Amino acid sequence: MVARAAREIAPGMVVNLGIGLPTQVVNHLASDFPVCLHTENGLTGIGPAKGYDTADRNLIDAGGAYVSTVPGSAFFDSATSFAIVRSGRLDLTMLGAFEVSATGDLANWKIPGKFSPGAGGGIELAQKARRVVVLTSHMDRAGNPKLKQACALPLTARGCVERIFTDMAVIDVTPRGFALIETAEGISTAEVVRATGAPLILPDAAVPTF
Amino acid sequence: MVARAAREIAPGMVVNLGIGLPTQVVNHLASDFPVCLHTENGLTGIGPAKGYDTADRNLIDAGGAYVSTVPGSAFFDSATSFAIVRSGRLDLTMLGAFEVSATGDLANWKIPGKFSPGAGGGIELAQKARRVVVLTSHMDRAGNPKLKQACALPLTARGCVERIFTDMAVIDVTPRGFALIETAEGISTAEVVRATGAPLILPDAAVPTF
Amino acid sequence: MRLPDKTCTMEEAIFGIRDGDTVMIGGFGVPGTPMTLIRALVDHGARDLTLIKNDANEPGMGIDHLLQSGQVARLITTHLGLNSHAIGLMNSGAIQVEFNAQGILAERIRAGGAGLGAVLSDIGIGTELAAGKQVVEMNGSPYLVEPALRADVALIHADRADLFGNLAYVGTAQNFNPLMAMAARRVIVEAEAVLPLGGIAANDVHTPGVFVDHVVELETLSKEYAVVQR
Amino acid sequence: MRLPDKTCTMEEAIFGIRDGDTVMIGGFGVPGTPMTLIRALVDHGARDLTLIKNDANEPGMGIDHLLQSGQVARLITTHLGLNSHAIGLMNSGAIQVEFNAQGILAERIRAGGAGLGAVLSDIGIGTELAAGKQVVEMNGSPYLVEPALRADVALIHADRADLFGNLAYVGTAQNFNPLMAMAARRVIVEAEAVLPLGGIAANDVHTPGVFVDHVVELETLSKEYAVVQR
Repeated sequence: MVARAAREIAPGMVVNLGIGLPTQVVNHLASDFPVCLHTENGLTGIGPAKGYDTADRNLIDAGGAYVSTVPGSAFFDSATSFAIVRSGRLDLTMLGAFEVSATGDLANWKIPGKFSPGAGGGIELAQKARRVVVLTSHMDRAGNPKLKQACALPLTARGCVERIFTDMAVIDVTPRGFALIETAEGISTAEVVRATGAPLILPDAAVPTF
Repeated sequence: MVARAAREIAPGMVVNLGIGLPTQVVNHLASDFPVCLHTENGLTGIGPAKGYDTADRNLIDAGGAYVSTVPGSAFFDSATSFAIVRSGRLDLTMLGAFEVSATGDLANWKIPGKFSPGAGGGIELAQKARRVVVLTSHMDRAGNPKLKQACALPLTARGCVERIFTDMAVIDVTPRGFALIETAEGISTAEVVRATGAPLILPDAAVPTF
Repeated sequence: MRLPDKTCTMEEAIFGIRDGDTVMIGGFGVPGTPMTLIRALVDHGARDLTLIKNDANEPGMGIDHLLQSGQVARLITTHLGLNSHAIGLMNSGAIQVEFNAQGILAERIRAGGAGLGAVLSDIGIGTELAAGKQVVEMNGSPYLVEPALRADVALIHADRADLFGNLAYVGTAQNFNPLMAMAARRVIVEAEAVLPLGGIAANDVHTPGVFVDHVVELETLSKEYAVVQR
Repeated sequence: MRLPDKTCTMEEAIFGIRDGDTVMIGGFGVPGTPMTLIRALVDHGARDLTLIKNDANEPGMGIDHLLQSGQVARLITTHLGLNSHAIGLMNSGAIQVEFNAQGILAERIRAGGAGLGAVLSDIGIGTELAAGKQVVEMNGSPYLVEPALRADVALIHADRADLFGNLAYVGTAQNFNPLMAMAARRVIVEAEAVLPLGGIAANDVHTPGVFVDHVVELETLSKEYAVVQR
């Protein structure tokens, strides 16, 4: 699914990869692929990750991982970093999710009473990137669907998610609700339907696999 | 009067000298005097003026005059430049005036129907510098007082002026109105009173001269 | 991953500016004014433009060419003191002029570039500059709403650019350029030198290339960039 | 004219912080966190502090020392994810925590540094982050009023400072430092190197020295500044 999500990145895009699964997308981009990776702690032009032995103490991404630069990287302060996000210069962001609703609402920052470390830069990424896609397991650890008619958890942003990549499927958020685009190799359409907490629009033709 | 005004600058101050007479104040500061001169087009640490033959095409002050830098100068954009002004980091500004009122109102940017080129950075300098002093001729070209009970012209800022240096006198704006502090060599108190368009509080003792 | 190349010809850069566009133009006096892009916009001929620029340069120089050619309907600015021609057009009603306090113009542009709706400021309260502006009370004090400004196009002058559009400025040529470079849908840069990727150290970049769409290298610097003898 | 010298000892710099002060502290994770100034504030002992900082570092590191010593009453921040100790203090009510969207915290601090009253933003509209915030209508759309933040003291980490307090940062250690360096009544800088006047080229200054009050040179970099192995 991470490899499939990487194909979502078109040449020339400015992209922010959220903490967790999305960070791994970078491993599936060719070394000469034309793209600008942004991290909200103040860097455009993220290069490959660094091990502790070669890390620069002053060079991390927003998740705290040690990274490197590429020729043409730029450093800037936190106000400029979010000016990039809010003014629409971010073509794509890939985020994790607790829940996604059939109208594209995203909940990924707070589970009341359990988990409330603060939203960091997630609100602005979700609300302002030109395209928001989600990378997530299709179901939570208890086996409940993460894709639901409506989110029960506090929202990160309303109506922001356009596409969801899971271990089972690629699903779009359309004006008529969730639409199945692709299934993972070995997963049937029926299995995806059962694992999804809202109606799923199925294609007329056969469903491609990834 | 310019030399007298220069004594208003205390060691360590950050100072903006407005276009016109105030610009000349710099000629009365010793070369080792500790001060930081600010110009709103994006420079702290103005050095001596430059002739056309040695000028740097990219180095002007807000009045368009060619200037130089000193060791420790810094360049910045217009937003940062006025952040310095509005956040109270400017200890002193010296401005020109069309009119000053007995309550410290300043009019120096517009004469309706005659002169309205825009206020540039003058509004923010007048409203936000920690101390605003005015350098001006005591009377206008028609022989009318520039110091008046109330300004007739559109205001630059209300109640901002603390001290006025003219060719005739040094006058403070006090809660009770204009107060004579010093007279120019050879100018009598009576002459200053006649040339001032509002009551003038006179000192009990003899008036010092400059 | 490598960063995309944004260099192009002057014609490609300026193509697509339309009648009625709002155009931000950097510069405070001569320093930072994109003299060559302005000439290209005159040649291009787009009309009914709204210009956003600190000042109107001087007669026969910089944006005065756009005023002379009749391409400008409206000017949002801070000071026209050095351009008597611009003041004449304003007084005759040939162009509409909106004056802003200089630092407020800077903040409105920056707010546009930062994706904000407006800034609240007390600058000009109690003067005629406050006339007609929306007022908001906050903690019992009044503030003026100063709406964000965005443009269709920004014309930027930089000392150096790299292929990705990272920019560095020199001296007082910075002024409004870094702000306008954030605040337009399409950002066009003329640079005195265009360097390979990495030619501007990551710590020395003034404007990150993500904000920039087109980079044009200046082959020569016209007389208009030189020291002005008055 | 020469620019004044603002270098001083750690004791002189930190002296005068008072109980109840609001203190901005730079840094995002380790980079840019003024570890030595934080230790000095622990030694100083001022209590009932309101801290403004992007994150709470990690247990046993950075501002966690101020949380451990009980000097903090309130924390204005964006994310505590790496500090379970801070989350525990929040959940037990021992400290009061105000969460901001990260870029909005940056803009509120910058607005304080720019002498503005607030910024208007649509970030968080329709979510619980909008709860309790003043709303302003502009051109028919609602915006949240995000009030400017200022502090009594800002603690800043720079790579280099000159004697006047001009600052340069490196890498992702910039983050909130340039913003906080504008937004406090008293700005205290720890620098890895203090250079003579002119030691930072005028075009390469990130924070102009006019914003800075005290500059302290770090004699050694403690282990806390190093690469963190998790």
